[in-house]
Amino acid sequence: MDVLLEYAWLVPLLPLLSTAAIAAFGRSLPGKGSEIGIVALAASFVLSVGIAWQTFTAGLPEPFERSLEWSPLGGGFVFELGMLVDGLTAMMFLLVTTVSLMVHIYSREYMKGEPRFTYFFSMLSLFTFSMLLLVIANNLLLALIGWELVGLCSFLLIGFYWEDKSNQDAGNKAFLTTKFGDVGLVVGIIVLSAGMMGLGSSTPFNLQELNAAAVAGELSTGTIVLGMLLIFLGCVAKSGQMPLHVWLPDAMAGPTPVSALIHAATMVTAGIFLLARLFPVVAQSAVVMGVIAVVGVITLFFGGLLALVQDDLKKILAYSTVSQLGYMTAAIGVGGYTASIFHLFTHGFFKALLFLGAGSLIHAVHSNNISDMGGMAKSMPHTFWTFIVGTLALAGFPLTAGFFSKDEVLIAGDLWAGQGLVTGNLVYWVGLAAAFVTTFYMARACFLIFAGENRSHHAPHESGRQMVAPLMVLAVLSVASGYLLSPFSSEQYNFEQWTATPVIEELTYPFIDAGGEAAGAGVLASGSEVVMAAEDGAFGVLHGVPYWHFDLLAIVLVIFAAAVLLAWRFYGRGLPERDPTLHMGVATKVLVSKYGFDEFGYRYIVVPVRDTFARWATWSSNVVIDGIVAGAGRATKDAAMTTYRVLDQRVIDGGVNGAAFSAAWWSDRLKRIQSGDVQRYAAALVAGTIVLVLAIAAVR
Amino acid sequence: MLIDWLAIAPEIALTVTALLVLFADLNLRGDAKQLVAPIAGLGTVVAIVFTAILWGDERATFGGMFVVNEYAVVFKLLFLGALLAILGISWRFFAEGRYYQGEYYFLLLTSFVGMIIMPSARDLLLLFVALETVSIPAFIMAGMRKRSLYSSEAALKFFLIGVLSVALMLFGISLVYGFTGTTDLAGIAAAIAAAGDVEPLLLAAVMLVVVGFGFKISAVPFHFWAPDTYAGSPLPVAAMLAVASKAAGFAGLLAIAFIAFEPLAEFWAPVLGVIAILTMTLGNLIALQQRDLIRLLAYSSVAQAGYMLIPFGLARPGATVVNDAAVQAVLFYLIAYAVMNIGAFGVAIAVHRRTGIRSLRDYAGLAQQSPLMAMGMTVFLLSLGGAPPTVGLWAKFAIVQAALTDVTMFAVVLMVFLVVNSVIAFFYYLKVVKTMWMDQAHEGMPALEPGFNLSLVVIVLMVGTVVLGVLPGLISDATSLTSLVAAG
Amino acid sequence: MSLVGPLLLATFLFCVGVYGLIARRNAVLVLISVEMMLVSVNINLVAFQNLLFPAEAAVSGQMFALFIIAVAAAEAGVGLAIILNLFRNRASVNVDDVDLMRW
Amino acid sequence: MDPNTAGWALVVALFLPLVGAGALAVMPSSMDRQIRRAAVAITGVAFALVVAITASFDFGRSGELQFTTDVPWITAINARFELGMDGISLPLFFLTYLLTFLCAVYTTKHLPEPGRPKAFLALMLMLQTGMAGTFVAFDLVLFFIFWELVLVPMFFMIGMWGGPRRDYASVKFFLYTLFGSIFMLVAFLAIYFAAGAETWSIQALSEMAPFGTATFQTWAFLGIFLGFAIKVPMWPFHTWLPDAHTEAPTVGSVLLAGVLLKMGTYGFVRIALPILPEGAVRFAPLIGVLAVIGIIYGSLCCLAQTDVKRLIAFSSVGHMGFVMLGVAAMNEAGIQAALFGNIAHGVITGMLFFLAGSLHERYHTREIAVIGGGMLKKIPRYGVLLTYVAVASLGLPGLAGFWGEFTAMWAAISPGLGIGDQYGGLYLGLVVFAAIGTVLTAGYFLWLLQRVNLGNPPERWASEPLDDVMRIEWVSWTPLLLLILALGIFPVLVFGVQDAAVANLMGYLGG
Amino acid sequence: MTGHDVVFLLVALLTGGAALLTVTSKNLFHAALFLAVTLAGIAGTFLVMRADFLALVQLIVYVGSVAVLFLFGLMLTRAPIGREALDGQNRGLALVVSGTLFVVLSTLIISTFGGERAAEVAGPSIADIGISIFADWVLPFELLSMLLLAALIGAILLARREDGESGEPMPERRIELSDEPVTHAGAQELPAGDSKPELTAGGDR
Repeated sequence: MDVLLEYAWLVPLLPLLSTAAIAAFGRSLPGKGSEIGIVALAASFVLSVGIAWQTFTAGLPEPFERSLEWSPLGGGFVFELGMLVDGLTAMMFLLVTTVSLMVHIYSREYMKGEPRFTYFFSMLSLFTFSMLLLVIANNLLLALIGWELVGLCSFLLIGFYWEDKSNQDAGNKAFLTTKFGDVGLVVGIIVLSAGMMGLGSSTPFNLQELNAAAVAGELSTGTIVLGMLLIFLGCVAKSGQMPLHVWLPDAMAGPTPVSALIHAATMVTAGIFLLARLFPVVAQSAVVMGVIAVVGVITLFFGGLLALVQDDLKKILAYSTVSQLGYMTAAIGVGGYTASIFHLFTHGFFKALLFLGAGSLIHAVHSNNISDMGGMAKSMPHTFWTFIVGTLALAGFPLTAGFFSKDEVLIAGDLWAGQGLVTGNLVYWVGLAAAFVTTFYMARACFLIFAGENRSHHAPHESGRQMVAPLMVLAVLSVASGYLLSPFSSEQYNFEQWTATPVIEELTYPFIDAGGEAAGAGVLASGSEVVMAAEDGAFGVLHGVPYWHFDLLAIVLVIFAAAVLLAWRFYGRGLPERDPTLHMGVATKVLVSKYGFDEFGYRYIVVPVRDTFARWATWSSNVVIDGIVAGAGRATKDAAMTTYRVLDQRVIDGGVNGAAFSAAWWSDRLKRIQSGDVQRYAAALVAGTIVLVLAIAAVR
Repeated sequence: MLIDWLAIAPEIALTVTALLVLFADLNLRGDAKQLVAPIAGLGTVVAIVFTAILWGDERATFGGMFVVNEYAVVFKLLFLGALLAILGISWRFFAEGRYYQGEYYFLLLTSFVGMIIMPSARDLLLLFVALETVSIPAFIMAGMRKRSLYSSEAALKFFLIGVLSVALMLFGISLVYGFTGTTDLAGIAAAIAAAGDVEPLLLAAVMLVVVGFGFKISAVPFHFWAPDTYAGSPLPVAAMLAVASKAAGFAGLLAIAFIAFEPLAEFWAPVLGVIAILTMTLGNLIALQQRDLIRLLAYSSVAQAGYMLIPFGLARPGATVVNDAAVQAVLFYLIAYAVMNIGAFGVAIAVHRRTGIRSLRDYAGLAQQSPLMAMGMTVFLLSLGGAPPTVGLWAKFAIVQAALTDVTMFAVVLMVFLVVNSVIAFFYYLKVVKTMWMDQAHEGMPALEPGFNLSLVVIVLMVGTVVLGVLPGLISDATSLTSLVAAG
Repeated sequence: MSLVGPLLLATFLFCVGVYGLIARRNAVLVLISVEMMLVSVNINLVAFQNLLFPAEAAVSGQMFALFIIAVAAAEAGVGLAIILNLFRNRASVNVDDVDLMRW
Repeated sequence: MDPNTAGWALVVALFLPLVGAGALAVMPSSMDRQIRRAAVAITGVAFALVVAITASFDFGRSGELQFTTDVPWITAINARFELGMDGISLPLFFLTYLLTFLCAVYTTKHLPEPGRPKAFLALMLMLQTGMAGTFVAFDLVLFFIFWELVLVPMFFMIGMWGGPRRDYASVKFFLYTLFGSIFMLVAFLAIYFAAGAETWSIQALSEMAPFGTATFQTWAFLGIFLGFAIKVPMWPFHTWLPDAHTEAPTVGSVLLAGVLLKMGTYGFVRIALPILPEGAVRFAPLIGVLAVIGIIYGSLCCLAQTDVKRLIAFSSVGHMGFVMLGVAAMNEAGIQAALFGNIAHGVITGMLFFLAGSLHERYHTREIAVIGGGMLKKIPRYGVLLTYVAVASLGLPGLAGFWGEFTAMWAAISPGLGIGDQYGGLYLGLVVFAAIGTVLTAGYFLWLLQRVNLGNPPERWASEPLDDVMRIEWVSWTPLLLLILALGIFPVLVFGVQDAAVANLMGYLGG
Repeated sequence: MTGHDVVFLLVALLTGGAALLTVTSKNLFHAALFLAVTLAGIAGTFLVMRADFLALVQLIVYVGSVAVLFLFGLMLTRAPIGREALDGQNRGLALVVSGTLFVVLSTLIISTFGGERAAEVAGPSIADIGISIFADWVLPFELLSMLLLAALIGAILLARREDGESGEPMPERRIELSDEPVTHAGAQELPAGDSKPELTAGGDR
């Protein structure tokens, strides 16, 4: 039954082999090694589908775990090389292999002619492997290894065009920022494992044991709070949460397929994945949950605001990623385990789609800036409609994947709000507000890109098949993936049932009692029912199928419409001037004269939002946070110089040399005792004798 | 009175050799005079044989004034071995330099007669005469480069300081006699122990006696003659002064300190310990600035004396274990010191005789001229510093071992000074090594022709330094058996 | 007879010798001072022997004095020879000129 | 070979290089090529023998001494010629022979001014015996001899073949190390007398421990600490290291970083801890603090460097800080980490010094600013290797550097022997700062890579023909490159071998 | 205060005064003559203490030969006459050192032996001394003979005029390598023919 599961380790292994194979033979192959990567990824993908099928249909009572004792670590503790396959793993497999496969295929054309083409594919495969390793790991240490490798690959790929200093800096920034987060992760892992060692476990890094121990209440609160907060620091850095998101926009320096991979599947999702993996531990502490939720909320809102003022398409997408990751984090923070990873799942597809689409556009106009585009809908029809699908999904337009998953997040917040949890309210309301922002900036981007005149200096034309095909596949998935957990999904076969183990189920909505009735009701969820599957499931657990929340649907639609309309007002006719702000000024006057509502909206919504909040956010991002980062860097460097020049070379080494110098100095003085006058020698001798005589008398 | 002739056989053999040398010198002319050196060498070998026969014996003769035990035998072998080495490094030096060869060898042998009596002497009078027998020929030998102002100056300084310290020592001895009514070492100890109350004058007398030996071992502040005299004397004589004469001083100091004045150890030990500290520190510090290799070796030998004085600082009345360990440490160090220091002087002679060089800077690139000599010097200097695998390490080891036999605060202080000084010493030893190996040689330096004898001595000592460095048991097995007072 | 008399005389002569050794410039006079020091010790030895230990069988005090006389004479000879040689080399017997070697 | 009876194999392997040094010394200097080949042959044979020893090592009993030799040596002080090998010795011993062999291979083509391969190789072989002996000597006196034996050849290596400031560096290296080791010697003697068992045997003394008063333990440990800490080197005793490393010839640096520094840690683990457990416990927090200061401090100093080789040298201070953090943890995992970190640092930093040496040969400068970047363009293979090793050095998982660092921090969170009860908070702080140190480490390595590897080569090099990695370099580097990867993927290669031995050791410590 | 003490005091005053004059005299020959007086005075104290044999030896060896030897020495070296010439710059130092030594030693001696008196003064007979020399002290005695022989030969060696063997190396080329003085600045003022620095000697002569 579990045949494929036994071979789950092949999923990460194949890309690893392909890395080595590409590095070794890639150059001599007709496809310069890309075919190896594609084949390996395809195989992995197929295997992932199989594994997902088996996992989802089998309804495993326990996650599937296999491990080898890889090495002793001293003191009887061992490091396991092991795999843990459950719904979460299978879901991530699907996401990562799919996106990666698409990126591989897409890159064949996109990267054509690059001098480091082979190297690029090798690194892509390695990147995929690293993420898959993190996903399959059955223990924190192995996960850490995957995690760090992800960081390395991102460094190598972001700095792919290393001839330019700014690209080098971007790579370094990404690596160092995430590495800084890793301080927390590493120490957090160590803290948790210390707790496990205290419980007498010989495999202190094991995830299953850790989660079980946490649920059983064996781990002390201190350990959990300290450990999880530290680990969350790692997630903050890796998943681009405020304030450690600064590396993410810079990471656009890498080739666009890499951005797709980073933003959709292999890097920024790592933090969310790890939080989900450790959800039973997270859920033990309200403090940890609260911190996670607040950070998520801040990120999802202010991250989104930042996207408003970008001209660089990739940066718009990057900030949107920040914002969307904020949703996922916030969902975890309010116990929305399923909501979070479902959003992760769907977001992966549509964000990959958007990036690849952006890549297609950039490829065509040789510029990242939306102000250089315009009117692309006609010249690039496939890109156009796939991009629109992605945009709709991102904006949460009903019936797209983004709609279902984002609503899950909001509902989760609402459910908790009903329990009187402040963060629940925050997630819900700020989430809604951010949805407006998201829609607005995506609409702005779409209008500027596809509407109006072509402002580029090139004659754009549609990309080749190898680039368009992945777009189409992803476009389909951007819609279809949402139906895994929607009112249309079946009770038994839905995303939640597949990914949430019984333990997690209980932790997700602990306030739902055995009778299936929510003890309290959220603002909007009051009418919704949570279906108990205790009687039909074999394991006596809770399963739910989302119901239509028509009230929420209505709000979402209103928001969507308002945002798009607003955007259309300003950008619907393209961008006649290079400076959008100036153009906005003209548009504002027109709007003010015709619709008082517009003026209101502009003056009290757009202006404050765009000019004040966004500017503040930009400022805070660029000046305060970047300033802190840069300042920290400069301070470190100053500290380094001081340490080396003053402390090391002067004080410590100076002390050593000073001892030598003073010896020489004394020597020079002392040697003059040897005056050469024998009578002085005699006098000294006799004087010495007298001193001795007196001294010994004194001794007595 | 029956005389144990075997007990004094080495002394007799050496005396006879000395007289033979004198006689031969009278009858040889010109180049043939060189032959006195082998005669002296043969006589030394005979003396060595006699001494070796005595190994394991416990003999006392001349009414207990003259004692032969393992301690004495080890010391005598040390002296005779040093004599052989010095004969080896002297031969060409004196033959080529048109010195009074016969007289030189006679004086040398006479001096060594005094030395080998030293460790056996158990009477102040005998010790005094033996010490003078060591010194007076040495005064003359130091001045043997008659036309050299340096040599005359060396002799004068050596002589005046020597006589002054002997006078101080004699004054002390007279007072000791006044306290105890005897000059027998054991008798003195018994009398002091019986007296109970310790008069300050007696302690003063002890210090005065120490001065005489302090001069011989060139302890601070009695060391002033040493650098000047070493620098001015013929180099083999400097080697002899630095090693053999110093060892003789230690032999005497050991005898009076650990036999005669052993009951007073609690008083003199701290004083000698402080002298040890002063000696090694001052010697090392001044050596840092020396540019003349011989003076550098001279100050180094001052410092080495300081190390050897450390065990004296550890002595305690009645503590046999500690005192034995101290004596053994000194003995071990002396042997090691003899091996490495004579070797260093041997190389210096080889270089100096051929090139007239003694400035440190001119040793540059010696390694290219004569790898053997450079290697030898390196080994000897590293050994003097105490780097493994040389015997010098074990010498320091022995001292530390003695100090830790029964740890006192003072012993710890001494150890700290030993450590710090060992490191300082490496500054100047390494300077020489570096100059020889790493600096560029001067243009037009003639090749060294050390000659067979000298090369042999250097090789033997070099091998000895390393072999003993690997197997220090060859010495320590012997020294650990020795107990100064076994038959005293 | 009081013991302290001879002892003090010996000490006085000894210290006078020390003074001469350090203060005198002429090497021969320095040598004379040294001799005085050596000889003064004999007074001590004789005083101890004859006043404190007259019955000592080995007569070590007087014997020591005898040996000191002999050795001192020998040293005087050697010292004079050294000084003569020095004089021959530099036509001066001033001790304070003898400082070629220092430091 | 039967590990129980084949003590001769160890003795032969140990002294073969010394004999070889003698053999080289008598070869005429004019036979330049033959001399270099002979050195390769000698080290090769020795390495083969060590491989054979490793192969026949009984890994099931890695906690016990194998290949033992125990004969009287200096009877007067009861010192014995006691050799042996257990799981702790084996990896270090193996590494010594491997590195020396590779160095000999490397020297067949590369030898800095003033040439003279005979002297150089003879010294290197002497050095080999000294280093290797340290790891298999089980008698304190013998250990000390081997320990000190290393100084002299290294002094000459730096002093004769070193960089412009070689005089200063060589003397500093020598005196610094000597200073510590004499204190160590005094402490050894104190141990000998305090134990009162008339034995210098490390095993016997470990079994007897603890002995002596608390004061004795403190002072004796202090003495030993000075000796080992200088060698490691721990902050603030490290200042000899940058100078020595920077000025030493490539091979000298490789051996310094690869093996010499390891002697310090090994000494701590083999001698200081088991024989003086109470002193060790008392000193552990201090060691931990100094170690972490070293980590941060070394990294900061690296950030300030302009010279590639000096940067690598300072990185050793930080890396050895992690090693000592492991020691300070005083538990099995910590010691495992320390020993693993040892090996890993030896391989990685040894390799880095090889690279720095070759860099200097190509560019004739080690100034980062002068090299000016673009190495990946100019000599791509070389640039890739530099990236690979630098990444390994910054502790990336999957490569050798990770295991030592992570395990050390992991072990330090719960220090053993009751230290945790008193200093738990301190150790948590240490772990946090050590983790911050990893970021700094990453920082300076990335910065190095950025300035050396990336970008376009400056004009002055653009037209200069620079060789990419040469054949002899591939030959001498490949084993290390593979080892870096192998140790990263199969940490069991070292952890597994050491496990029983470390457990044994902790038994002596009472943990 | 017995008769012995009175006599001793007189002799001691004479001896001490002569000694003082010896070291302060401005005239070389006077100094030598005062030394003779001092030595004779010491012989006198020996007589007072009943050490007849020793007094005799003292007179013969010292007054008879050593003092004469010194006179010869003074004449041979033709030393200049006058205080400035005779005393060096170290007089103050000498006074301090010797004065301190005297104060320290005499204080200690008085405190220790201050009350010690001998009822009668009696020394061993000459016969006892003679027997003792050849019974108890024969080894130092024989050694002393060796010493005297060495001193004799050495003194001759140093004092004799040169006639061939001189400890002087053959004059050959001289290597001046270092620009720094070997020991001290006076080195270059050496008379020609000095053997320092040593010259390169041929392998054979």
